[in-house]
Amino acid sequence: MEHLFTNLATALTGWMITLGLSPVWADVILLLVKWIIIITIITLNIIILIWLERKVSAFFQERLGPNRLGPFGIFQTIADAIKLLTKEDIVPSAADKLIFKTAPMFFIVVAVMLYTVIPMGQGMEVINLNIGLLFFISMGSLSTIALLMAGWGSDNKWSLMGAVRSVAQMISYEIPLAFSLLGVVMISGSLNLQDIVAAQDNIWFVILQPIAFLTYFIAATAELNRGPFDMPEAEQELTGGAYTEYTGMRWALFFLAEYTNLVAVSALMATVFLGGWQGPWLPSWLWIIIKTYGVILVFFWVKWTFPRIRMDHLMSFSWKVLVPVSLGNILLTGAGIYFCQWMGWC
Amino acid sequence: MNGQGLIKGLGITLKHFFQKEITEQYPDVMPELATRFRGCLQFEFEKCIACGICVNSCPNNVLSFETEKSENSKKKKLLSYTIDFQYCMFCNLCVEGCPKDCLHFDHDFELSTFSRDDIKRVYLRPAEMDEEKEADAAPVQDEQESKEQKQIDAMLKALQKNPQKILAKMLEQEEDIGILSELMQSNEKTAGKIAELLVKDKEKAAKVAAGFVTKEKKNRLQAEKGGEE
Amino acid sequence: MVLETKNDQLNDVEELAGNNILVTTFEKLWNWGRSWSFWPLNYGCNCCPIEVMAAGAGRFDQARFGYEVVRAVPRQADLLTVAGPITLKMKPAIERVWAQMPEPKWVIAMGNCAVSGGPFKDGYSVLPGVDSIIPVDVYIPGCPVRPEALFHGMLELKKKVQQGEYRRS
Amino acid sequence: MMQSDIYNVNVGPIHPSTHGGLHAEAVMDGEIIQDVIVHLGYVHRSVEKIAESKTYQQFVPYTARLDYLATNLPVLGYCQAVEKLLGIEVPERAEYIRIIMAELSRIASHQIAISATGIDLGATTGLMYGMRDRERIMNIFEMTGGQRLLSSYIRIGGVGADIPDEFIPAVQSFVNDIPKMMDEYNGLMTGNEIWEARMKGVGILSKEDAVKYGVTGPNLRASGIAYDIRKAEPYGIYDRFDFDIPARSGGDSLDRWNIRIEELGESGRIIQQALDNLPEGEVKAKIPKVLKAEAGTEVYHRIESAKGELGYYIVSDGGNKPYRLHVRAPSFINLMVLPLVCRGGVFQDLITNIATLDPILGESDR
Repeated sequence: MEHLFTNLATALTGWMITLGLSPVWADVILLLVKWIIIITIITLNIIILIWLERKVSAFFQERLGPNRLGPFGIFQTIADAIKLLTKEDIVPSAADKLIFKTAPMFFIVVAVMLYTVIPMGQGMEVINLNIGLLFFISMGSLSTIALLMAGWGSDNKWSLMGAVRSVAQMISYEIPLAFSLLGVVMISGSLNLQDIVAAQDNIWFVILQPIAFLTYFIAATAELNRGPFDMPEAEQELTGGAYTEYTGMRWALFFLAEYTNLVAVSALMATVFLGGWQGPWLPSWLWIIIKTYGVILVFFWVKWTFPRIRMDHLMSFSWKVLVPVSLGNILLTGAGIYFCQWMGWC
Repeated sequence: MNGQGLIKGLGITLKHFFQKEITEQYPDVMPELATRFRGCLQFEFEKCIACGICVNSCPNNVLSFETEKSENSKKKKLLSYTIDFQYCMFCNLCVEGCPKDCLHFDHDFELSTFSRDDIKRVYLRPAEMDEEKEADAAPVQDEQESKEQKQIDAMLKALQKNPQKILAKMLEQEEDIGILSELMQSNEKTAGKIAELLVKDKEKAAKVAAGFVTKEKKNRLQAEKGGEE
Repeated sequence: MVLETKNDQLNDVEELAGNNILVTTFEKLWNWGRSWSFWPLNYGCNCCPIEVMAAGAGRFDQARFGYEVVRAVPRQADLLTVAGPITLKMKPAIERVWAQMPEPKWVIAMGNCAVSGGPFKDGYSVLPGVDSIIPVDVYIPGCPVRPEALFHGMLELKKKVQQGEYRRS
Repeated sequence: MMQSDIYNVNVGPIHPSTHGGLHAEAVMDGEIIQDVIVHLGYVHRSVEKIAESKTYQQFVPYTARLDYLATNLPVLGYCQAVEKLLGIEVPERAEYIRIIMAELSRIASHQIAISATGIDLGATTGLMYGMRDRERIMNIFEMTGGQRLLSSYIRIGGVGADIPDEFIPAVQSFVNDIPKMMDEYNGLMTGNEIWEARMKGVGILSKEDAVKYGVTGPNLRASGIAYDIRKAEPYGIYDRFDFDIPARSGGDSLDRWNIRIEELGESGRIIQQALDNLPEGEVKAKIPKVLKAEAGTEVYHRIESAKGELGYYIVSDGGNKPYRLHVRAPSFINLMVLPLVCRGGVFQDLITNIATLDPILGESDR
């Protein structure tokens, strides 16, 4: 079970070489296959996640949630997807049409790119980048541009307000997010995610870096635009924020991208702080799924408990609390490493 | 402060996560409605005396009826009764005002329609009622029928005045007789039916009477049960 | 993506149906998807919206049918739940919201106020029902409408959509 | 200096947080509110004019549709006004039942205010818990009046029918659970740091401004004036009950919110006392079928509704219909302070302020 997927990949490459393909071409085709698998995983994940969020939120509120379509309402998302596919596609006449139309595509592409570097098991990733963590952070911050495009292109006050809010929010929270990961990088001494996972062989980084874990969790919630930081959408205030003017599938792409981001960020959290794919008994790819879903459930729990924070508090919290705390954490980590080396422990 | 409130909130939602859901499954399980629940306004044509109190008490002109003056009697004859339900406020004023209890709210709330015209309810005069009334109004009708009608009327009066005596012939148990006689006095419609049958076919009358008794017993049992709950 | 937004186009699709099985199958699939996923936009100004809130809450739970994704924006809504009297001042707002909704879209007139002006039919500022400005698919009489009655109306609409009836004036 | 760009944002009339048909036009500079222009009349159903064409009894169901959250309170006010006009004595038992129903309505209204504030501020789960508890009141209304929301149970001269047997146990168990409910709302929302940050110091309404604008009800009490008509000018049999009037001094959103939660407990106390002392007897006075007041008589009767001072002014010309009926709606007057409390705040404060001022547009626009 453990090497199921890696063995499959090796067999596929071997088979292609026997067909007469050069190893370079075989690698390229394998990469394509990996991409297709990633997209399938994302789609499946989202169908399950949206259903799960509806179910979990219902349980928090003593309701039942979708339960009529299929067992436990599992096909509810499929019906929604079919409906969204067949909705009329409205582009407002005043909109900046090119920007309006490309924004959702840009958003989802950026979200899918995040999956390139996440190790989904032992030796299972699309590309084993030596700057994986840096790639992830930089790709994640690109989604800001997509939201700004959506807000600007819609030519709607709600959209623009939502977009401006989200830009301010995401840029502010990008910094503590990156800083909180720096502590881990300092300990493991690598930006490669596989190396970071390997470094957690003995002890998870959540124990060595509890402050970084907490700041990462808060900053990630803000990065994902999830409650209590769901400023860009903020249904009760901005009616739909940056997505106000979008209909049907274009709107669904934003929605999909948000959930894609959610999975990616949770997977990174599991990788960096919770030991990644490492775990006893079960195969490595199952461990990362379990950990990721555990983190996602906590995200749900937080969202369905807390009220929405106010914009100016949100900003001041980032700059006055999270940034100093994460900087302090880096200092503390550095001091700790120096102390260890001085004592000769590592 | 300092995050304690946040953790308390998380604790409350987590507690509810594992509690039993309170949801009622409506289309599969019908809701338990209170006895006084006002669903849909129903009208009983036979009881109406066309006094117009309901129409006057209604705040929003929901009710209206058409009458015709009979030639030989002063009594107004009700032709049709309309409940334009789309204006109803469910205030119960018409039901409280009605002296003959022709109006009542039932427990049906599934009233959705595809067309606005379907909401309006028009009660037309039932055909049987006309036949009876005509026999009443015009005595020049078939002699035998009118004779029978007279007998029925007499029987009805007797039934309402002193039911025990007549019913004793039909039923054996004393308890049943008591129940039926109460029924006769309270419900004109059943009394009329029994009287008619007594004149025409006595055996059938006994059977029908027994049926009424069992039904009434069941009703009472249910009412008792409902009261206990 | 084929979209039948107008009546004449719908007729074309029906004509095609005789020759092409694929189209009808897709039609069925789409109707199935649409009927299980009405995302409502609630307009309300009176008593019925409170019952709409109650319908969404734990005891009745609209989410069981998958209709709980209440949209605040007409652009993403499929179903306009009109629950309240339409006053002369509100009329343009309703018309605009209706125009902003993407096809296919439906309207439920919830409660007597929306059906006919209801209790306020004598008022000088109240329209005689929402169907005087926009086409209504399902009328739910009641004052106010019970949450269960709202569900009944929505399930009636579901039947209608599954049968493929889609009329627009 | 940066040049300021002023733009207007229309919140409403169809917007999830405007409690019906409120249209608040916010004049904004960036995220800061410069001014709010309140547009009213979207729910104007000409109720006062309709009243002139209905008899005194026929108008009773309409009053319930003014403040539909606290159904029995506007009905109670109207019935008491007509009783005052015509000199009708209400039986003792009916008075007690009326008190129970009125206080239950107050709780229901505050629970909606709590739930709606919850969802307006993004705490959806708060909405669900508030609505869940409110369903029990709806059940009680259904068993007495036959309708969940607008039961039109209180009538001129008493109440529609005597209470059913299951009424007292249901009310008793609800009253016993009120402290538990308050704890839950406080735990989920009031104590929450995000909640506090969004409400504390937001939308401050000073004592002087509150009096100047004629604000009443919980909003006035949050500003530091413990004024309640139930104490100041007791109507019905309110002078027989022992209860406190919660008051705060800050006048901000958090105080307005806290006042509503505290009032749940006080209403619970009143209901408990009414249940304990409920006498036997008739529930409706014997009144003529056609009610007529003497020509030229007029009456003003006010009660403490869930939103504030609800007054009915009725003029009679001798017929069976009022010549003129005016409703002094608390929501209308409370809403007038919205621009005052919003100025200088950020956009999200507008939503908080609308939620905590708790206006009912049906009553405000009439």
